[in-house]
Amino acid sequence: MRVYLDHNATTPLREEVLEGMLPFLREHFGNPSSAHNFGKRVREAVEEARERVATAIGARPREIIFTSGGTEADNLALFGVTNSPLASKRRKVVTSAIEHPAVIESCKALKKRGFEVVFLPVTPEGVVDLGAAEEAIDENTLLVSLMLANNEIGTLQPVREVAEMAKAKGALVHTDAVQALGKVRVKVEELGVDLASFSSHKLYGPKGVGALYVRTGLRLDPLLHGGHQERRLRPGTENAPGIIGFGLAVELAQEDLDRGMDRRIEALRDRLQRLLLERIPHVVVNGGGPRVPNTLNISFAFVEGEALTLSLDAEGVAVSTGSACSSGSLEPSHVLLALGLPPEVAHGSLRFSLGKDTTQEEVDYAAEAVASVVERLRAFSPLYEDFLRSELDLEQYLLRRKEET
Amino acid sequence: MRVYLDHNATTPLREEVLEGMLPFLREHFGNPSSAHNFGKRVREAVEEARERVATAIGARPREIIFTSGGTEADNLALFGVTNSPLASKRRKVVTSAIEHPAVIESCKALKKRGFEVVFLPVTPEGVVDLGAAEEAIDENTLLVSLMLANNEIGTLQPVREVAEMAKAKGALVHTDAVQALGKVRVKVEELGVDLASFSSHKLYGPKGVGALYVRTGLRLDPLLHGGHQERRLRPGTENAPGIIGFGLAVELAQEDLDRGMDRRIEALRDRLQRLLLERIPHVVVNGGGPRVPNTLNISFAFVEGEALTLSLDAEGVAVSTGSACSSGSLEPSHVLLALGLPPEVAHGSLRFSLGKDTTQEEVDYAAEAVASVVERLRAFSPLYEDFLRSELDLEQYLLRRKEET
Amino acid sequence: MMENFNYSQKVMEHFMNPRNVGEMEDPDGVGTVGNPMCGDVMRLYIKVEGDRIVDARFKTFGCAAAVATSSMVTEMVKGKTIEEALKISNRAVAEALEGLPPIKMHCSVLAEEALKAAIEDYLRRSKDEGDRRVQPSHKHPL
Amino acid sequence: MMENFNYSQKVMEHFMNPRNVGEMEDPDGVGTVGNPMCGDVMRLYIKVEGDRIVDARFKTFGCAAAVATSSMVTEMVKGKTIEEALKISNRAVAEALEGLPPIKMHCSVLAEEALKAAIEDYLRRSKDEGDRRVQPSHKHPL
Ligand SMILES: Cc1ncc(COP(=O)(O)O)c(C=O)c1O
Ligand SMILES: Cc1ncc(COP(=O)(O)O)c(C=O)c1O
Repeated sequence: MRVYLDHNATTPLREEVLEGMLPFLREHFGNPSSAHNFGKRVREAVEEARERVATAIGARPREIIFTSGGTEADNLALFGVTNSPLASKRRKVVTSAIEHPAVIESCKALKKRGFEVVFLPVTPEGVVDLGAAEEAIDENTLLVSLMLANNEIGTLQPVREVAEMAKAKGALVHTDAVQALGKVRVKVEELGVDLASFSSHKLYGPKGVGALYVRTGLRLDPLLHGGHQERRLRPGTENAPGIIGFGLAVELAQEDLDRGMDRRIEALRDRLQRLLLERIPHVVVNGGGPRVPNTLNISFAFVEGEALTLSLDAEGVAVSTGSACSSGSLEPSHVLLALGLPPEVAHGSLRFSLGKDTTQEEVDYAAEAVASVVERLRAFSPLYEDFLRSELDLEQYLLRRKEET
Repeated sequence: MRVYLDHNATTPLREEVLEGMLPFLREHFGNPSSAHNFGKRVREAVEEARERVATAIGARPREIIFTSGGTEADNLALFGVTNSPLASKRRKVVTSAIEHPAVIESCKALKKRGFEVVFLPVTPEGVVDLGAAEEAIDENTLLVSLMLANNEIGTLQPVREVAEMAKAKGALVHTDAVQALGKVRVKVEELGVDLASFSSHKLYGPKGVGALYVRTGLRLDPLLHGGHQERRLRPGTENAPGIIGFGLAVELAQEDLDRGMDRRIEALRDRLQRLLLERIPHVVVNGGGPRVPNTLNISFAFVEGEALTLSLDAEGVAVSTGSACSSGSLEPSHVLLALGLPPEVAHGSLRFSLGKDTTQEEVDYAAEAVASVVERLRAFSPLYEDFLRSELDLEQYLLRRKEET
Repeated sequence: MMENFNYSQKVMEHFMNPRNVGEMEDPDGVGTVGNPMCGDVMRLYIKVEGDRIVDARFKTFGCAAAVATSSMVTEMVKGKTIEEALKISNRAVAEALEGLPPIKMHCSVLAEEALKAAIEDYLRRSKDEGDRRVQPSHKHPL
Repeated sequence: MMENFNYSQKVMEHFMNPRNVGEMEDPDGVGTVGNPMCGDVMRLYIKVEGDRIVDARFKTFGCAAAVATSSMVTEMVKGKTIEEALKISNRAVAEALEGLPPIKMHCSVLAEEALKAAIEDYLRRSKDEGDRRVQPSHKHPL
């Protein structure tokens, strides 16, 4: 059995979306910027896709700038604001400690360029600390960037509340909504944000395409320089088939949401959580705050994450430790550390992310596989041996570790 | 009849390439950075694509960084060098007046950031002036960026010679080879460049993917910040199907070249040129220097380019005025102006760019259509009326106009 | 790019089949406006009887919008009095064409200017009461 | 990312079916190395007869490479004299596993260190000539 529970890393392309793309991978191949018919036909479809994305998030088509993905959208937002004349007066950027590397690394680069950057802490439940936000956001704050849903633990962030604080101080607000779109309702007006990032391949669309919502009236600096495409905010020949697929994927994801797909997935996710907790002792469920319905992050104390994922892979179960982007890195996930987990527990964490086609059978199979793999690895974990010998329970252990540091 | 003669704007995707991509648009959908089997299968194919691109240009796989297209590759090269510590000592960038907007606009941005930028003039034949290059490239020069083949007029630039000058002064060399790859032999070692940009959709590959060759040992700053992908030089989930398609397209284009496809296309291009010159008086062939085999740029004096393309479009013939990227702009092409054409003549220029599937029948049809459209438009052109009345020939007219300015 | 545009059917129709194209013999007024450097030059000829423009023709070097606005303005002006013709605004021309893309609105401005220039030429000549042969006024470099 | 790697078949085989896994009763030497913060801790037990290591076992918290290098080093050490065992280098362990990805080479270093620590423990104990019950040495925070 092959069970894919890594939908936060990427999703399969919907067959309907591929069907919609194929004409633009075959006969309608023109450059959408070309003035002739080969181009115009494609231009129309690209603009239709723009409308689809805009409609899904409650924006106007002109407010959608297509990019090559979520990472580029995040970078365009952060550098677009900080390179623009807006940045002459305000020199502070406020973000959270649990952002995706696309935001974290951009913020580190901004720090090098002389910006003050505040990484807001999160509660043990994985939700940004509103008190800290209130304190950090001031009249010198140019931009607040807070993700809508965390990719590793799935927690939803209080973007609306933070946006209100930001507005009160005259700061701009960006949200990385890459992991939210298609999973929960995302309406930019309701959130009160000026900028929002999206990525197609996270919602059954093609890879290599994303979008940045840029509120009407906001003037960004482009990150790439070149032709006239995307109102000069994103030059380069448009990835028309990708954009067209993205538009279809967003629309279909929205329809699924409207039909209650999220509740079906949530029920399966909750079942997986229950099964794992029933079968495996000494675990921590990460992200106690409100979560997107498809994500479950659990630390299996005293075993190591890569060993877990590889063992599960051998059983046909695909999950990830932390985010796919940082796999191969030796450090434990910055998100889990931000929750206050000790590194040796953070190291043993798995992210299960379910998808629209996930079945109960798959969930049951996965739970069984995880239980046996954890058991096998713990059997030769020296840390587990010591833990058992200590006769502490995990809660006490975590408490003691917290006191030590 | 529908005749597509705009292959420099974009090319149709090869059916074989699409076939090679489809498995990665369907079953092999994983994130290549994922450690599990769903990811590994894709990683292998991405690395195979990297090898294919590297082989075609005589580079090592590690020297290939995949990007979202030619524009991003150009930007990564220019900003990657000028943002890096290399730029602390040398503050000059030398480029040509006929580069693609991706390079020109990046250079303008560099100027704003305090770099000295020299735009080298070109000869009336459309080849960069070597004397001017020799003069401009000095010990303060950080980077020389010279395109290999011009997108509008097709002229090949003396990249090797300029690279030698640059090396002698310790400067780095970038070439925008977007319009060269697949049309002529491109070997980075022979050219002596440190950086080279490529774009997939110009050689029958998918849109939304390109590559930057980065010579081993050269340390660039990334343009985008985020995850570990592409040696951190280009973070973001890889557009795996796009990259895989690009690899196949490059390999197939190389095979076509080896089989003499270029000579077939060149013969058709020369036929088109001959037919047009035979039928239409008062025209200028732009780009007298050595050209890529598929490109023909002609000014039809005293008619306007958009009117030409739209009229031809109505006849089913797709061509462009200048580059597709700048269509919709009101200024005449900067490339044609750099050749010394007066604006009113530059305005009436068409770029014909042939492709591997172009037939003689198409060429003949197109020549016929162009002749009749030019005739129609000239019939009500006040400039043409005045020109006829002046009893000058076009050469005399151009000479007089040159004296005026 | 989003600046890319689709012309209205009306614009395309007037571009592909422009009305009143070509020179006019013995016009009563001629106006040439525009700049070849910018890619458009319009030359408008009018024939006036009494106070009324009875015929108009044009020659245009320029884009589809330039040709269409020229065509449309010659249509609109025919039969109008000089006073009425002077009231034809660029917006009216654009509207008659079912709209123009924003970056092409200047073509309608040119059309209005060409008409005004032709009328001025007519008025000047009437004032001069001269009957010398008309020489078109060139603004472009020849 | 290009740092992504594929383990050799040998590594995967030793990871999925590690040899000499588990505790040892009455070991003659025990070494624990590594740091749980970094994601790997190895504990290696040896039994020595005369000058010769007659048995070795391990427990490891860590990635696949950490488990595989532990498994391999226990295999390599069995039957060797103390002197021979001290010559086992991390490279030798990695080579026996048909190579390790660069970012995983530190696991082979850990395996070498764990072996040395176990041998040192054995040597210390032999010198002490004591026969007190072995308590594994903890470097990790418990
Ligand atoms: C929250 C978040 N932001 C940004 C990204 C980056 O998106 P992409 O991989 O499309 O560049 C991801 C996914 O990797 C993500 O989960
Ligand atoms: C010479 C040249 N450089 C760069 C580019 C930009 O490539 P892309 O459209 O893939 O961004 C193009 C094509 O538009 C080109 O012709």
